[in-house]
Amino acid sequence: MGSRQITEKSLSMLRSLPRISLQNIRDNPNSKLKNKRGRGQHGGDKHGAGNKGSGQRQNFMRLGYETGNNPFYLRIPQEHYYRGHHLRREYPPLTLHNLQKIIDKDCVDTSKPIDIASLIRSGFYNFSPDLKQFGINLTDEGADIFAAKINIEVQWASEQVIAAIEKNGGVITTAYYDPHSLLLLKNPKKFFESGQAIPRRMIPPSDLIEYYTSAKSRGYLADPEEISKERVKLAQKYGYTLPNIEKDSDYTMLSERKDPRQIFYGLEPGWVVNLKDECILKPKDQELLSYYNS
Amino acid sequence: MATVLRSQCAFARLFAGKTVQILNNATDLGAKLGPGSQSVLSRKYSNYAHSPFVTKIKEQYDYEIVKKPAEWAFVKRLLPLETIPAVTPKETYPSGWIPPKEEATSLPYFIARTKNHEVPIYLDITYRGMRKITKIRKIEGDIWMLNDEIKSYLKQKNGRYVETRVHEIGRFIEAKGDHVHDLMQWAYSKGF
Amino acid sequence: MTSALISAIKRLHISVVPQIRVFSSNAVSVPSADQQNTLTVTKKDWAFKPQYTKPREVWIENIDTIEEQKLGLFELHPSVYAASPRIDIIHQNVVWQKKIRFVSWAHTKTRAEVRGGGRKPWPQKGLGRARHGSIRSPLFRGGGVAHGPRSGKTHFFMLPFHIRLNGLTTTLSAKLAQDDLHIVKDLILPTDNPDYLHDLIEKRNWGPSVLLVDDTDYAPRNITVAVDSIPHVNIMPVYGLNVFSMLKHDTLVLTQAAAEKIEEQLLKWLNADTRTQQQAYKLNQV
Amino acid sequence: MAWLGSTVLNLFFKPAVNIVRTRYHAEKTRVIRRYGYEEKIWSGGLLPRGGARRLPMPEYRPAFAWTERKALFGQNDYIDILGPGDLHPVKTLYTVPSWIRGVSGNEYQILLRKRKMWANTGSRETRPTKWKDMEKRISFLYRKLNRKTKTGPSPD
Repeated sequence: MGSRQITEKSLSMLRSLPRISLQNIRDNPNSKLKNKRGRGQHGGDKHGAGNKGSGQRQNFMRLGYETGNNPFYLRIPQEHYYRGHHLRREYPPLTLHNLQKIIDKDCVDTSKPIDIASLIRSGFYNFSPDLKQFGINLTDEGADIFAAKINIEVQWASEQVIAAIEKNGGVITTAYYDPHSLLLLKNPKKFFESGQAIPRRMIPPSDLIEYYTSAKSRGYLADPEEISKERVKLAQKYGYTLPNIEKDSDYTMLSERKDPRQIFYGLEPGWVVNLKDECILKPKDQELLSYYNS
Repeated sequence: MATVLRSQCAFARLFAGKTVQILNNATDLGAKLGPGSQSVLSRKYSNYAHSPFVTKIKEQYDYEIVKKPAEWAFVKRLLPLETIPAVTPKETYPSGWIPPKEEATSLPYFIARTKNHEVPIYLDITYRGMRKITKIRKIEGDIWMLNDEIKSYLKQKNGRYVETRVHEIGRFIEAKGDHVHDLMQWAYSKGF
Repeated sequence: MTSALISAIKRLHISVVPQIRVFSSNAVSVPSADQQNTLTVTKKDWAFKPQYTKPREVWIENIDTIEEQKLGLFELHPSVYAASPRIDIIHQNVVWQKKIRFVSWAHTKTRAEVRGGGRKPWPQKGLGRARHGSIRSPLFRGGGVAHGPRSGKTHFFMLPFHIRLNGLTTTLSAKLAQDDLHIVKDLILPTDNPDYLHDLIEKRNWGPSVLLVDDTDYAPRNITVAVDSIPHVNIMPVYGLNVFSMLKHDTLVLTQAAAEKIEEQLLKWLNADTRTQQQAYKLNQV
Repeated sequence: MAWLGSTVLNLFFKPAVNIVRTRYHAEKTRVIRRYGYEEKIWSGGLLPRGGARRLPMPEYRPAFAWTERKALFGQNDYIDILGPGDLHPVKTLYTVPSWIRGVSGNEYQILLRKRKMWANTGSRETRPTKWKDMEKRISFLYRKLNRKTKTGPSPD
């Protein structure tokens, strides 16, 4: 054989072999598992089921049954690990290391504000609102290597994460989305194709109001003055010099925020997006306008 | 508010059959309720069954159609990517991910990146962690030469002979043991 | 069989000639005056460039004369047209294509469905005969069938997305490697006489059966009329192309536009996020 | 009464006549069993059907491999890859009835689907016996699968 190149070798072998047709193709030998038990003198001895008992007769007892003993699962008193489970919110994590990797691979555009829609679009983050998952928890793994200047909006962030992003001249906001809004953010195309008007974002539930109005967690409902104070405080606490974003060339990008009632950047509630004709239907009726602005 | 809309939706569903799922938070832009029916914003009914059907649909809500709007850039940003974007060269890669280098293509063998721009080296753990196999996939060119290189590299790295297995048709090499980190370093050093 | 295969392999003189590019410029088409007629050499600038394997170069042929004329050179992407030929994947694809539409309508009636048989044929005791409760029991002649075939038996399954994608690239590569894939400029024939097409296929040694693929839904009139009367020459749009038809027909003839369209589509899927396509098939999915 | 007794005696009394039936070996001929019956099993030698009686051989009529259905078999099976992307190949299986198109399952599952999709077609009214048989079969299979077999792939 002249060549050791795998593909080239097999393709040039094909050149002198008969034409591949429906008659001379076959699967790899032994690629199909034969689902038959052995027959005959020894091949069919016990068919791999062992000797006697429930293994051979396949009459296993129901799970947990201990032939009349008080079963283990009933012997121990209940411990309510899952009390209130149906009310708990889950925030699937995204590490700062992974975020940096997404940015390094150009799967997300850092010249635009990053929100959950753009992270899902990158293909490296996924979540399901129907499983009570309420968005991104940005975690501090890789905080020391993180070096991107971004304007990011997540649903949950710790103090270290906020520090890591602000140290690089970036901006972070924590924002609440109700499950329905998250569903739209997860698959905007599907929603636009349904031809419905973009709804309003709901306000956070009572137990989350505190988190999203506090400047410490950079909540989207917090006072901007308080936030800028907290930024300085955090820089002092972690010992880094806070870059002045007002003088940054990307100031417009960094200062871009969504309205508390807004779901998508740049698109207002009440609008209908027509993907086919590339046009937007905007309501003018006073009743609707007052409804969507409330 | 929600109840009125719900009855409206029920009405629509009655006549339109199985339509697209009408989300409870969205209003229908098209139809406005007539003066006979209640306003969108007030009136709550105690019961779904007691809420009246929408009867007189007289007019449409006033809306404008904006063709080629300036906001279309925001819509485009939301539409899914057709293909995974190609990487553009940067000065630094803080995450530790390294892009493939051009000089790797001049070697007699080649390991292609996956479509997510990762080096296709994987760890296969079976038998409850008793058997660890490192797998290098997507090999092109001379797989046997690559196998020899890997063997000598792993021998030098581990100080002992490392068994490997070449699958020529499947175009992958398996090495016995967990050598993912070593092989990643080797692949990056070669420029794959 | 095995010895024949071994001897066939021994007879091979496999060597890889490094493909020297005559034109290294990035221009789309470069006319060359080397031969009498002008040749267009198309160098392509793909979005996903071939990394290691060199692009395949094929002749663009004409079909408006019976004599073959080479109109130019054309580059094909190696991930689509020079993929590793996996016979097993081709086989899996063909089996899938056969099974996806197969429904066995073989049907037998059970004892409940055969007409009659409600009465006890004879008393339980006292006759010295075997006891029976129905003359339609499976033991009776004319009775129902136990464990017979029941109609509406499907063999449907969905082959994983990437095996189907690989099936297309593998088959196209195998066809190209065996010289059974030809690229023509267009499908414009001078006449609608089927004899012309017969002669052309005979002259060019394109096997008796030919599959023509164009990128449009409507092919030129002459070729459709000519193809209509030859059963083993068929024409298909790009989206109708499939592994079974490629193997059933000896030769695959693509128009230049069709080859580009196939390449573009397959490259797109090879480099796209296909998680939704890879999900398990659900009944009544859109 | 003597005459009466003698006449009765004469009437019933038959003297025993000893008929000797002699059969000599030379006179023996072969007994033809089942006279007039034509033997259907060949006993004429090793080669079966070597004689005049031949079974009818069907005329060799090869199937034409290039009918339109066969020539274009499999068209559009890759339409989700090569097409515009919003069409699934199952949607193009026009030759298969819609209620069984793209369905895989055992007889019970397929019958359930058939009943669901045929319920609104008027089949119940026009073919009541068939409908009843289907319902009977479904209830039989329900009992068989749930009460008489272990969980797992059903035998048929």
